[in-house]
Amino acid sequence: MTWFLFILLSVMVIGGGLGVVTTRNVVHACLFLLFSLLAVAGLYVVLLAEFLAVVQIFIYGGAIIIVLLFAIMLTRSEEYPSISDNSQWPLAVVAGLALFSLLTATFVVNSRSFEVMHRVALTDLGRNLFTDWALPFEIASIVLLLALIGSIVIAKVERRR
Amino acid sequence: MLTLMHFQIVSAALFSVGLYGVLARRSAVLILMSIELMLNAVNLNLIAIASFTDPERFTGFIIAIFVITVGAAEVGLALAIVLRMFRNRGTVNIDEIELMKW
Amino acid sequence: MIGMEYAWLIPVLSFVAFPLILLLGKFFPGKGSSISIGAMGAGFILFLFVMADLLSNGEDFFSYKWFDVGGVELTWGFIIDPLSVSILGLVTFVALMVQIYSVSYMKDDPRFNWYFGIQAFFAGSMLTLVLADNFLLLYIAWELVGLCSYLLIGFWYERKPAVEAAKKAFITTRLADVALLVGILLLFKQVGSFSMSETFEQAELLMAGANSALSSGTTLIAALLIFVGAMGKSAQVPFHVWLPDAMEGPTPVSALIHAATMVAAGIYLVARTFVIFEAAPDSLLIVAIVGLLTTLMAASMALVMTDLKQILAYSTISHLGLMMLSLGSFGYTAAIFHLMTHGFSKALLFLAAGSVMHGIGRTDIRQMGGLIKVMPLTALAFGIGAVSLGGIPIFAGFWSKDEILLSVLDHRHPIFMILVLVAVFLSALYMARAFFVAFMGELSDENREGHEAPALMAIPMILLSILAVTFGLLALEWTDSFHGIGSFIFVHEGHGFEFNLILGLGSAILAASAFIIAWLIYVKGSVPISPFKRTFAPIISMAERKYYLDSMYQGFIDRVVLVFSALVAKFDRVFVNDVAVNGVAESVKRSAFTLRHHVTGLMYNYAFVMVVGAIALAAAWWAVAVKG
Amino acid sequence: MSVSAILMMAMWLLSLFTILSLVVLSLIWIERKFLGRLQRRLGPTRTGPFGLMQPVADAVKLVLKEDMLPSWADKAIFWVAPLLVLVPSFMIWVTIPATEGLVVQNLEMGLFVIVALLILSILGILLAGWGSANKYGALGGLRAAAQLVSYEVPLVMVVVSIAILVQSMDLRIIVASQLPLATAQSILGEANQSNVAFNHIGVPLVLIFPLGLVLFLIAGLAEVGRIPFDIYFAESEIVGGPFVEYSGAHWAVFFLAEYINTFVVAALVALLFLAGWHGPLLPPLLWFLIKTYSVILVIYWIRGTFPRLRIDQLMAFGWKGMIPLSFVGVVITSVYRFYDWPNWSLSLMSLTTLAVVGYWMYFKFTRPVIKLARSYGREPGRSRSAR
Repeated sequence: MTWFLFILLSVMVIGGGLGVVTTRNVVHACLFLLFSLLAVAGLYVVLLAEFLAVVQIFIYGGAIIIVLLFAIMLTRSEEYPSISDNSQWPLAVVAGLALFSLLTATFVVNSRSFEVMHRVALTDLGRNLFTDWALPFEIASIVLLLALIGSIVIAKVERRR
Repeated sequence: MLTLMHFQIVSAALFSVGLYGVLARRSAVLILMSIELMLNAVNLNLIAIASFTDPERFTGFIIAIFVITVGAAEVGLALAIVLRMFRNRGTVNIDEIELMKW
Repeated sequence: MIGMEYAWLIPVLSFVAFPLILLLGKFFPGKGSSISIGAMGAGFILFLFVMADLLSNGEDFFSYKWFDVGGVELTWGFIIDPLSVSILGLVTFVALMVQIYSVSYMKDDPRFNWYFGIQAFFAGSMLTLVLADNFLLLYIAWELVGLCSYLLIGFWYERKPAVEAAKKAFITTRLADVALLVGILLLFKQVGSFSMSETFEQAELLMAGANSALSSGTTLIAALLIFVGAMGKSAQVPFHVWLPDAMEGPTPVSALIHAATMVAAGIYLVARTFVIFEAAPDSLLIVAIVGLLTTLMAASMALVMTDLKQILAYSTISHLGLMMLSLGSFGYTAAIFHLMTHGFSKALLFLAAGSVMHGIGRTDIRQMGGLIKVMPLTALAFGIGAVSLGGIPIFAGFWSKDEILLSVLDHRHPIFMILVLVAVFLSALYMARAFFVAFMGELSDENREGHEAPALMAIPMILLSILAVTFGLLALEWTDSFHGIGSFIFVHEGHGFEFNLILGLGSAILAASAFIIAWLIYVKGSVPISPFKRTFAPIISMAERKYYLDSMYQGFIDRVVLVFSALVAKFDRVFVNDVAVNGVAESVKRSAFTLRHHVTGLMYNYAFVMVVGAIALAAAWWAVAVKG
Repeated sequence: MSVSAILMMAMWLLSLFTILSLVVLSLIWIERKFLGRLQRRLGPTRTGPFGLMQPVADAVKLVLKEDMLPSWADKAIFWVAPLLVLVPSFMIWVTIPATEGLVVQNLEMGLFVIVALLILSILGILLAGWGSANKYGALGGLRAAAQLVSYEVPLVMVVVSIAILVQSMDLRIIVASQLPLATAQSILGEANQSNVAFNHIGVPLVLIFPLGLVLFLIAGLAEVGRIPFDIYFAESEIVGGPFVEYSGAHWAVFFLAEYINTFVVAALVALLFLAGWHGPLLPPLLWFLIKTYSVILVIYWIRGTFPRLRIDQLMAFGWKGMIPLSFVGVVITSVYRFYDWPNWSLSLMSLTTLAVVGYWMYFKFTRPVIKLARSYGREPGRSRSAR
């Protein structure tokens, strides 16, 4: 059953990713991305990390994809349907394949027989996050705040007088 | 039997796909999406490792949370830049933006 | 009771006044001059306390650690002994007088603030120099004095001559300063410390023939180098050329430079390091010869100059030469005494000259005459100064000059004596000439408009006049407890005033005869001057052309320095600039133009290269770590 | 998981879908009737007794209508969008308990999942607007994205406040914590499998945290796009917005999803603030329905009385009013929890906040209107008598 789920979700993940990088339509790419990321959330469930899965849906589905779509709509131009790859794409294929083979080889050669998955209790995770990781957590919040302010500053339209 | 290696291979594949996207796409928005794919590949890897090896400590999960956080911040900021780019130059194709050329 | 441990405040007050005047001067009464005068006045009062303390408790020095470097402890500190205290008094008093005088003299100047700021800074530097207890601090103050004199001489920098004079003064004294620095470093190398007291200890050991860190050869060289430095500041031949030109500065500045600060520094330096000179007695002979030469040359030049301030300037040089001669003849006390009497008299003369210029607006004595009628006070002041410097008895200059003559007679060859007497005669003669031509005789029409100096200018003159009259009397033993200046300032042992009747009488007669001759020539006109002029025509013309020294320097600069500079400049332009700097730039530019094509400006190209690098690194690592 | 389990799950889902469809039909009927009454009309009367068959007739009409596809539309997106809206709002019900046992799959972080899924439906609206290749559609999509992203924040912050208050995100625990202690323990003793510690409150949350209720209701209305927050498909401005090109069954799907979402909000208000299915005498399910439908009636009441906001007002209200207030809510609940203050202190704090902000908002929002009215020479409220 988990095997079946794993294979299905992996295919979804990779398929969605390939869709993102091959489709000519940006909005379709966005949809593929959503598809892929939701499948990743499914993989998290398989990995017994339900909280991360919900966070994944929440952040990616509820925020990032929307913002992406928003940006796409605001930067709509006639070229979008015809957008394709740049002149470097064969090299990019080679690089991607090289990286994939390298990583796969590494993982296969170095594989250890970890077979048991552990579930992490949500409360433990939360307690850990707010005690041992409190400082990084605060820093992350500052990063978010700065990103928010920075985005506003960058995207703001100056009022001409 | 499902082992860590399988998840790692999926994550490697997703990462490579994202890498291809970053290197091959023209639109800045698409490149951002590809970057998101790469981030997710990393997250998948992190969570897989944490889930398989680390029952006591939560380093993998927590770093994954931070990756998501930073990813969200990055998207917000990057899209603001894309908007500004579009407003200033009328395009989001990065091969038409070559101010640093020569 | 304020004692000598507060002596450091005297210069510091002036240093503090400097920024205060520049920044906040306009908020104070007198547009900042009050700060400077206040600092100086406080300094003078402090000096009185220090003097009292010195008289009751004896000399002392205070040293504080500054910082360590390379195992050497650098200190700053001050020394309170009769020498430093006497000069302290001279400087504080004259500077105070000059500053009070300047309030009125400079009152319309647009850079009034700046003037007083530099005045304060100048005085502070000089006071630091006087109080310094180690050579490093002394050298710093020495350079600051040079800098301030540069700024003050070039105060009216809109005028080209002033700028030229300032540059000349600075460069000339800088040349000599290098020698001073080398001398100091030589001593430092052997003694291992900048401290004066330690250095002098070694020098005394050397003198006593004991085991000393100093070798006699080094001591001689060091003494000579220090003397060269002193020659620069004290305008000894051949470094004297800057001093007459320095007249381009405001007249009170000249008074300050000539009487108390700049030129006194050289004499003070030689006096301060007198032990070193004593340890190498040959150097003292050279000091004496240079002093004598300077005295004679300057006196002869002073005799032919027509500009009032120029006459005074050469007079200063001449008297400085006299002091050097005195030092060179072991007349330590005499030299310092003369420095002080001359300081008061010369300050007085300059202030009077300034008053003349203020009153009638000219400086050439040929255009003056009969000024006693329009400005009697100034004339009186100038007369007192002239008589004092000329060496008429009971006036200050006479006593100190007599001391000098005595030491020369005691320690040097008779030829020195004869030449000194000639110089004494000449100095009385030119002072008389200046006084009689300027103030006696017919009052020309254009000078009738002249007016007496205002009160602020008159008061310093009056005070200085009193000193010029009475200061010499300090030389005498008045009571049982006061044995004259000779028992106060001395090198090895104090001695009272020795009055050689023949010598004193002779010099007094010489001086008086000079005045009478001058009176006869310039006032009565009964003695014609032209046959005399004809007889000594070559010498006079030489003197008028300043013994061609300026021209020689100019020629040297034109033919050698400038030619060499041109060569260096050409080298710089052709080799350094075109080949080295521009060549490198050009080659970089060329290569950049050919290599720039890899910079596509396209983000994905860069990303691709980055990724290739990362993959290559990972593969390399893998190959090594996993396979190997 | 065995085949029978999967079949069981499928059964559940099917029955859930059926129930939800029925609920939506009832909602439509209630809306029509209630709105009619509010507007001094009768509402539907012809179809069936009291017009009860009216929603059925509407549904039949929608399904039978021609389903049109604009020629410029992005076909894939056009078809996918309704599903993207419907599936999350349907999936929410998987984890909402109607009574203690009446739930498809209770989750430890049920509340979090519900919020995540609720927010996901924005995507469908956005894509629908984009995919129909229509100016109004795109405009509506953009408006929807802006609005929903903005109001997502206060919604989530209220959820966070509740999580802080109750120390759990399990909906059953949240409901149980609002009961008297003995009842809660007896219920959770059998139902709480993980023995999670939670904070016992003992009274319905609305009593101690009314601020949360207000914020949640407003943000929920905005999330589901009910009046007065329906600017993204405002018919009189952008003729239906994202749904302008939809017709027939596809439009019906959106319609369905919207009503399901409204029901979700109402149910959540009932569960989070009104002690869920608990009440005296009547069976739990009935209590749940009574409470939920009461909230629904409040929503309709708001719909019937409030005018639609302008987009700038909406955004200003969201960012300047709702978000700071929701943070205030988080702060006061945190303080309450941290210092273990008594319950009444929190209610006092939230009521004070509400009163102050409410008065300020009333003043701020009505002043321009009053000014405008004065410029026409009449005061609002006296206008009729003045005429």
